[in-house]
Amino acid sequence: MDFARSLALTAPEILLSVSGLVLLMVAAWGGDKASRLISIAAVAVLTACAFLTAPTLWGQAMGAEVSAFGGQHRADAFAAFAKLLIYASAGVTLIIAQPFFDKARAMRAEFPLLVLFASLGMGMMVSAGDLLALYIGLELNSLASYVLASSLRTDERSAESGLKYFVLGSLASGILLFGMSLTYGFTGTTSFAGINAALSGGLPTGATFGLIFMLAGLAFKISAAPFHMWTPDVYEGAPTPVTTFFATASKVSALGLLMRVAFEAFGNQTQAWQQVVIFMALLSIVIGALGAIGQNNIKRLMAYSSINNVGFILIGLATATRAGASAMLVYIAIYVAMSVAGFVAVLLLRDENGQQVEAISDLAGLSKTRPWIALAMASVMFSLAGIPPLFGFWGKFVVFQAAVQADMIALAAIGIAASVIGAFYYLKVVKVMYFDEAVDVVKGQGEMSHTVLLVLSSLAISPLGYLGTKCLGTLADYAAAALFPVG
Amino acid sequence: MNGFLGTGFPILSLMLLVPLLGAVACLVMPREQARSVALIATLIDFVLGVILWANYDIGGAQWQFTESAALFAGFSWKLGIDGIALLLIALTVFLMPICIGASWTSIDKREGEYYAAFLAMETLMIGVFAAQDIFLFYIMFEAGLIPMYLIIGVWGGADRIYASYKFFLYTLLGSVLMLIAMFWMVNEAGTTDIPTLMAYNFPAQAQTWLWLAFFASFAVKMPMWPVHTWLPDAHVQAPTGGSVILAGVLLKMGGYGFIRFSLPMFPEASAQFAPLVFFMSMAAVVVTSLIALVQTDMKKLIAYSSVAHMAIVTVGLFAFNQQGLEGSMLIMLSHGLVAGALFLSVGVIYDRLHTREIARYGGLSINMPYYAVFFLLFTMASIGLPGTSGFVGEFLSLLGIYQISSWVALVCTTGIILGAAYMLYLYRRVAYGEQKNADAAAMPDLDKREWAMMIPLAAVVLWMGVYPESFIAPMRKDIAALDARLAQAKPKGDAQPTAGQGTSGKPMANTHEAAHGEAH
Amino acid sequence: MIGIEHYLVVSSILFVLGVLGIFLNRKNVIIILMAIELILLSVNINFVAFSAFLNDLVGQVFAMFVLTVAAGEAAIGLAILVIYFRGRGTIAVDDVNRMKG
Amino acid sequence: MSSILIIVFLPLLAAIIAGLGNKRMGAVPAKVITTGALFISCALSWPIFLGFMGGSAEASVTPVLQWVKSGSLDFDWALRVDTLTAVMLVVITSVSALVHLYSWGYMSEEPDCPRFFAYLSLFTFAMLMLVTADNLVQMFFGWEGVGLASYLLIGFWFRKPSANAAAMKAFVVNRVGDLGFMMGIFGTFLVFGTVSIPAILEAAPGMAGSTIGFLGYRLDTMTVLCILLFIGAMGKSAQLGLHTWLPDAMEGPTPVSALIHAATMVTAGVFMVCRLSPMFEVSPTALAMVTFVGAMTCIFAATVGTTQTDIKRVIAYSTCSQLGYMFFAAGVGAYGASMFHLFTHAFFKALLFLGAGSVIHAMHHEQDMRYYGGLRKSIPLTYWAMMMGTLAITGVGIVDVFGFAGFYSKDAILEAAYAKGTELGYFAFFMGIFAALLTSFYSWRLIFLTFHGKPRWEQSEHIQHAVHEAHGHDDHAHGHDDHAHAHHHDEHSDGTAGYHPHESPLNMLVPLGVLSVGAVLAGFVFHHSFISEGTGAFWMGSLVFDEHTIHAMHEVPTWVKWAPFVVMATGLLIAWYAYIKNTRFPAAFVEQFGFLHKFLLNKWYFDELYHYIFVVPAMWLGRVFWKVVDQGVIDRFGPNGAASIVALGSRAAVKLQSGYLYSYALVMLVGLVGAISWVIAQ
Amino acid sequence: MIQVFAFYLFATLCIFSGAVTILARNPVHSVLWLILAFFNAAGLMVLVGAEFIAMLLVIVYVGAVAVLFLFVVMMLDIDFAELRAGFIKNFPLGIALAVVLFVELFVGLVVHGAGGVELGVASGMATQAADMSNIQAIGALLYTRYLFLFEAAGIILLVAMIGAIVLTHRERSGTRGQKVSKQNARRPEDATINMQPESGKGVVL
Repeated sequence: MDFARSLALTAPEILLSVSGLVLLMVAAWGGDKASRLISIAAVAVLTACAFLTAPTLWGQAMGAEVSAFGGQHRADAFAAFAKLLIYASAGVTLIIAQPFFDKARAMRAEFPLLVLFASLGMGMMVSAGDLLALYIGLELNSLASYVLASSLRTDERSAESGLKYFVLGSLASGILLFGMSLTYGFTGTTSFAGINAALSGGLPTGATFGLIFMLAGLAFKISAAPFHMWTPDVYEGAPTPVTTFFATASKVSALGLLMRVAFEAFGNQTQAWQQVVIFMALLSIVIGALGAIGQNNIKRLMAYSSINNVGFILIGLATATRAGASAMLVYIAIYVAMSVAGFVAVLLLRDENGQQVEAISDLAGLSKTRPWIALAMASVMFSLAGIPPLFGFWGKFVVFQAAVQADMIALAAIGIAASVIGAFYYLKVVKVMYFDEAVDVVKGQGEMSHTVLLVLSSLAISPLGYLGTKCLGTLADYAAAALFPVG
Repeated sequence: MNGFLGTGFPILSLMLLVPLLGAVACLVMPREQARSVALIATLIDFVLGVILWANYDIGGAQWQFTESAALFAGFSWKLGIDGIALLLIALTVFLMPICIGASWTSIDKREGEYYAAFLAMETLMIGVFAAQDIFLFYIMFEAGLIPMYLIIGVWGGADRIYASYKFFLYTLLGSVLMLIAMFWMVNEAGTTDIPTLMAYNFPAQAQTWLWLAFFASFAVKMPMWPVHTWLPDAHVQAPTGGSVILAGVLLKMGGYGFIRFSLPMFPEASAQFAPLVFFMSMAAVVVTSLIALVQTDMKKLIAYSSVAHMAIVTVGLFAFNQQGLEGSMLIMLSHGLVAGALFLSVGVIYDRLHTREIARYGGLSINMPYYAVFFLLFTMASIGLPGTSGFVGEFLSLLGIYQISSWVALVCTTGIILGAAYMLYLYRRVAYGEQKNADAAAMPDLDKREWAMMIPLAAVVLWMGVYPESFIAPMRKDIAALDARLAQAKPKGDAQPTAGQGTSGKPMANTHEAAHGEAH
Repeated sequence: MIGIEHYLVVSSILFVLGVLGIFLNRKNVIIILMAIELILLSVNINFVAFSAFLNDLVGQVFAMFVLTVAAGEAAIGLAILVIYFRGRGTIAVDDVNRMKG
Repeated sequence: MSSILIIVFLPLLAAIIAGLGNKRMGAVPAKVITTGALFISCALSWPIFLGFMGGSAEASVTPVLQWVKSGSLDFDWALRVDTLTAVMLVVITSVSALVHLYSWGYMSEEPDCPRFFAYLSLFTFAMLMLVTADNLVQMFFGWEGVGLASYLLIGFWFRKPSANAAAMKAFVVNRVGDLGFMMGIFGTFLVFGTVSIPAILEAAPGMAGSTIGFLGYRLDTMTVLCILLFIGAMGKSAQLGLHTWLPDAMEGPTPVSALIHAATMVTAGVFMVCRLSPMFEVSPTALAMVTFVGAMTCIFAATVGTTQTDIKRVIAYSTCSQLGYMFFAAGVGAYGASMFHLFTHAFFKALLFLGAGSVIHAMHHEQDMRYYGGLRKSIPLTYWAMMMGTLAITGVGIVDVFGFAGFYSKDAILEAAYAKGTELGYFAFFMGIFAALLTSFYSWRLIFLTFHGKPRWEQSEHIQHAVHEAHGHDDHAHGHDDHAHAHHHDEHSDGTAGYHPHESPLNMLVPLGVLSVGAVLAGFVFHHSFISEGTGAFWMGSLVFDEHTIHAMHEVPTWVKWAPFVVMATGLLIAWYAYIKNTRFPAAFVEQFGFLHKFLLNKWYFDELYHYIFVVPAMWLGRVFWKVVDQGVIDRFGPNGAASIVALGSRAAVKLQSGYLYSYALVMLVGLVGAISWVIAQ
Repeated sequence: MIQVFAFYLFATLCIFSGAVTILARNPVHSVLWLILAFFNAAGLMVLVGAEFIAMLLVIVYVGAVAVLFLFVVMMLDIDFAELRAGFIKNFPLGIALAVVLFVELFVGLVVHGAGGVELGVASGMATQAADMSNIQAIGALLYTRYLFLFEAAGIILLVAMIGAIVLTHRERSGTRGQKVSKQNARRPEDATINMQPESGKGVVL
């Protein structure tokens, strides 16, 4: 084993860990007052990591060999694509968290560290080439996430969301682990490549069970129905920046992991998981849409929306083709932009007392009092609904195109028809903002940084986003190609 | 391409860009200036439209003013028009300034956003007609929902929310399936280029499903019975300008879809499903006409009449012959003008009295004689009086369908009776009779702005009725090409006359040339 | 002789017991945490058994990592429970439903 | 022959100017322009007609503008002039010009004069387009154009609900006919590949024996086409079944009735059948239908005419009846006779209407003959004009010596019917004879009730109103003082209510005079041209002129030739007896035959029948389709149904999200177990 | 033979104490039963030769985790009388599902194999050498092949630590925090004064 090479390949992870430890020292001595400094440093670290990662995506700058530590860690284009999204999301989280917690007088110096460590875990997840690495990365991410969810200690909802997330998350880990143990037992190996090789001849029942348990566990992480139940509660209860983190980085990493497992470990046995994935996809689309309709809390609505969108992403997975994988990545990237825009817009909404405005009914007439925020929000909603010319349409476009190319026309037709149900609740938000009489709840001023982020993300999901499709599509194709070594 | 436009001048892109820039300008301008900006933008586009038409080489290449720039993922910014698209674009740019005019004083809140929505709408409508890339078409087609949703929902009437939802979701559900079909087609044919796809022979089995998917979209958009129920609600609730553009152009997208996609791409399936279309159209003609007869709300009445008129379009399209196809196109153009004008007429008095209840009016000929004249003209055009635009299209369509089925022709022709009944009944209750209500009696006649909107409409309505050649000529070649494409699947008519045994004269063959010569 | 299937049965029973513990209990969150430990225990038995029968140490390494993580998980779980208790004064499962719908 | 362009388009121009100028322009210029235009047209038309009479003119087509070219369908705006057209041209322009002139006086109090004249000119234009049509579509244009003008003119007094209803009815009922016409055009194009009339007529004979599929049946081609076209003619010419609009159309101003609903528009159907006579000749079935419908209309309208009390309605039914004559004439192949009757009828029926208008004018808009009486002395000129008209319509004349206009044409028709020799021909003949009896009766009844006897004016509300107004306001704007002076004493024993009718002004009397001349002489002067042997040269193939028919007509038995005169005299006698001699007789008759009277008075209950068969169900169906189908079924199970299902699902999804950890875990377990079960089941 | 007996003993006890853990009313009892279950599981592991993991289980779980549980249970000061063990309303469904799950696992994993479960084939790279003890072999693996993950696991523990502290640590008002620097800076001389009071005089403070 070439340690030097392995270390080079894991440079972003090492940088993250080391700087995390260093910053921990700063936090220990500097106390909560140093939080701003630490946040800035953390963003800088994430940026550095992104720069370290990016070359991998840009045409295999690191050479053909991308496996570190005997295949446990893979620094390939796919991982790079996902990591860039993760780091970006984490950076956004840090930027929006500072003012949020400042206002709540609950900023802890450890918060940025937890985000860093969670990002580290996520990076390991999407780079995992081995069940062990998968598990370690997942747990690193999860443990940090549990803490982040309940980090607004004085808020009962935050604690409750942490508790729910923790209990159900642990159950899911248990299920996942049980599946991994069975997979290990019935294939004799924990490496994805080994599993794939072992299953090339056929799928023993035990391994099937392992596969199903693993799928179930991972479905929880991506909040696909019927393992989605935690999502609305956690999204609502967690502090909004943390929710943003969950909706973006967590989702990317979990989906990336799922893709790794499905394509790399069980790529020879697609028919074994395809139908389950299809079922989860359709159920997610429907449940997400139905659940969202009854909501009055914008964060809860975004939670259901994320369930709904995961359904569409899973359609890409169900195709089990390279085009499908590429489509998933494109969709994920767009979804990240949409989520960021949505949550940042939510963060900008504060009432007279500086409290967060979360009730949708309080947004009534927002287009009159805050036209630009309303416009951004409306763009997010139409984009999530997949209405052209907003960029969200493109995500659905590529996914359904992949489905049709894979000859899964019925799936595509049902899925797209169900998307109309989803449009219903996105329209509701627009309706409240544009059609209803103004209630004038939203008073407060937002942060400059938020405004900048909102503008950037809104531009990304606006029709201008299409300018980036070529680049995005090419990169996603590279990334997807990494999952399919042959052809 | 001739004229002073050099080859390659991207006039279509320019036509898309002008309203778009106008929309942005409207959003950032002070509200008082928004309407002027909108008017200027639409007028510029109108002028561009005129230039476009003037430079269109009738009988020249099928696709003119083509532009192409690869965008991404195998699909491209491809624009280009044939005669059919030209006419519909012309209709759009013609109606838009009028819509702005109709909104001039009646919109008194959030003008900037209103006009921005309208201008965005214009871009998208022109885009739909000019797109030569199937996905570009879809994007434009679908994106039109957003501004219209906002126009109905923000500036609409009392029940606007229900109406806007119904409009949005109904049409969305219709069109998403089309997207899946498009994917399949592109996958199968390996191109997104509409002209290429129009010549591609899809397997007959697949055509069935593809046709149905497209039909789901266009039938709703059209709208055909029984998926028409969104239209009355949308029309009634939309502001005048919205109704005009909805009736004038948006409904035409359905017909355009049939003529651009369903028919040339799936001729066999079209023939196979023609009976279904006929049934739905016949039902629409009779049912919605009867419904229109009992309406008490002016806009609802006109909305239902639109459904009946659009049904004639569909039968004409599925007549598989040149008369039917050209007739359908002419009805679409005419209906765009006439229904738009009728909604405008309703808007004129709505602005004065703020009610659409027919019973609240009466005797308007007394205090608004010029208004009554215009209203009468448009009513007659709607009825299809020869000499107005309404007649030519209706006549050709029905003549076309008669060659396929006398039953369908008979049932659809009853539309001329029922149409006369409900439109005249409307006119009688609004313009004739005693002045029952003092406030209605006190309404002033048309002002200058309203004159300026009515005159062009009236002029074109008459022009199209008297000299439709101006409108047929640009599309003749394209329709002929379509007809030739459809020849392979053309259903047999039910008439099949046998040759006569008489002594003199000629058999049923086209004796036209000779006869015509003699007549002169 | 004791075969792998015996271990599988034991671990399966423990797994099911753990799952049952999570949703049959309605009064005490701590029991739920213990049920999770039971699930992890069953997984560990699996890993170790497989490791032995495959004659491959990776399973045991895996079990070790599971143990490590389980310890961390327990710590964080209990910490969350503590702050939850501080806020609400109860750890009854029935009361953990401020957010729903 | 470019004068045709002026003839046709000058009225249009005048209409546009007068119409757009409207009130801004003032009444006098509008009148001058329109009337002037019509007189010019008229003056240009007569030379054309005389040219054809003299045999110097030839059929010609003047192209105007391309209209529609769609595939093999191609038709232009073009003006065709041949004998048939020429006949119509003089009828239309002459009557129209006279009616314009007449309206100067008749409509003098009308504030909306320009509009009226614009409509009249517009009508004339449309009618001219109809008769000069070179193709079926242009004919249809004219057809609909006159329909529009008729609609506008019937509804001219749009404040009156009855006028509006009548206008609408006219339009809609005509549209029923138009349905047939349009289908006919479609079929014609399908069969012949063209809509050009000459081309069709040339090819038509060759289609004998051909069959065509129609509504699922295989029928004789030409029968189908001709019957469809004839349905159009039935609508426009108010034939039985589609006649209901014509009596109601009397809501319009009287000059309108004279021009449109007597002289010109209603004869368009006859014109069409004659124009397309080569087509009809190919289908005996269609001709039989034409004959039958014509004969039935003839007798039907005549019976109803006997009971009507409204002076205009009587004439309207009379018109209807006379149109029946024309149709069965065409049906038996005597197109020339048909056209001749059309020609003469135009003069005497316009005369009768204008005369009636003069009466109404004098009687302050009272139209009920029961409130007339003894007007002979007050308005003698009108009386004599009406008398001429009545003599003409009843067909007074001595065979081979002299007769009023109707004498020649009606006798020719009856002879032709008899001469046809078929059962249907005899049927038509006897119906015609009986109708002639009734015609004579109701025409004389009209004269006697109106001009003879004692004034019965005091019961008339109109008269009372006039008298009252004259009392109340010395300077009232209502301008009847010129004609009727109300006397300032209230008690009148002479039944006049103190009202003094005055003769109409000169501009109304001149047209009456001119038309009287026409009514007296038209038959005598022109019958040689129209219906004598050898006049095929006159028609020059513009309609089917069968020399045999003419010959046979002249060979009919003498009693047939005398029969019309006899029945005319009989009718006169009965009328004289009932309304002069024994004025209680009608009441007694009504008492005796109450049912019959009621049946006739209610016009065979056609209106009621249609009301319950068409109008009521249409409204009911409309409501059902709207409330039950659209809202109750489509919306309920469609969008609203889907929405409620979604709402239901949403509630379920929200309920599932109970907030309890164990529920969440349970759902996850369900998912897990479900997935495993699925895999095992595979 | 003794092996079989031991297996069944450990397995039965393990399952039984696991069941009681989730059924016990008193959380303290639950913890104790859990500890018993762990001991038995450790026994099962010893049976297949994984001594190190077995020891680890006992040390880590019994020594740390279980004690932590006990600590929290007692710290939370819960009125145990109120914490009756009740069952949810979907109890039958839950039980049924659990039974189905077990049956499926049993059938799928054990019965399906029809007498012998066919495991996968290990690569042999991580086979325990004959001359090496279990603990040695694991250690060799951990510090070579799994070094990266081993370090990462360390970070997990760090995160757990940070998390627990972040969440539960609070500055109590009215208490004085520990100041490490001050403590370190303090010299013995500063803290204590060597006084030699005269007898009977008492100490002057």
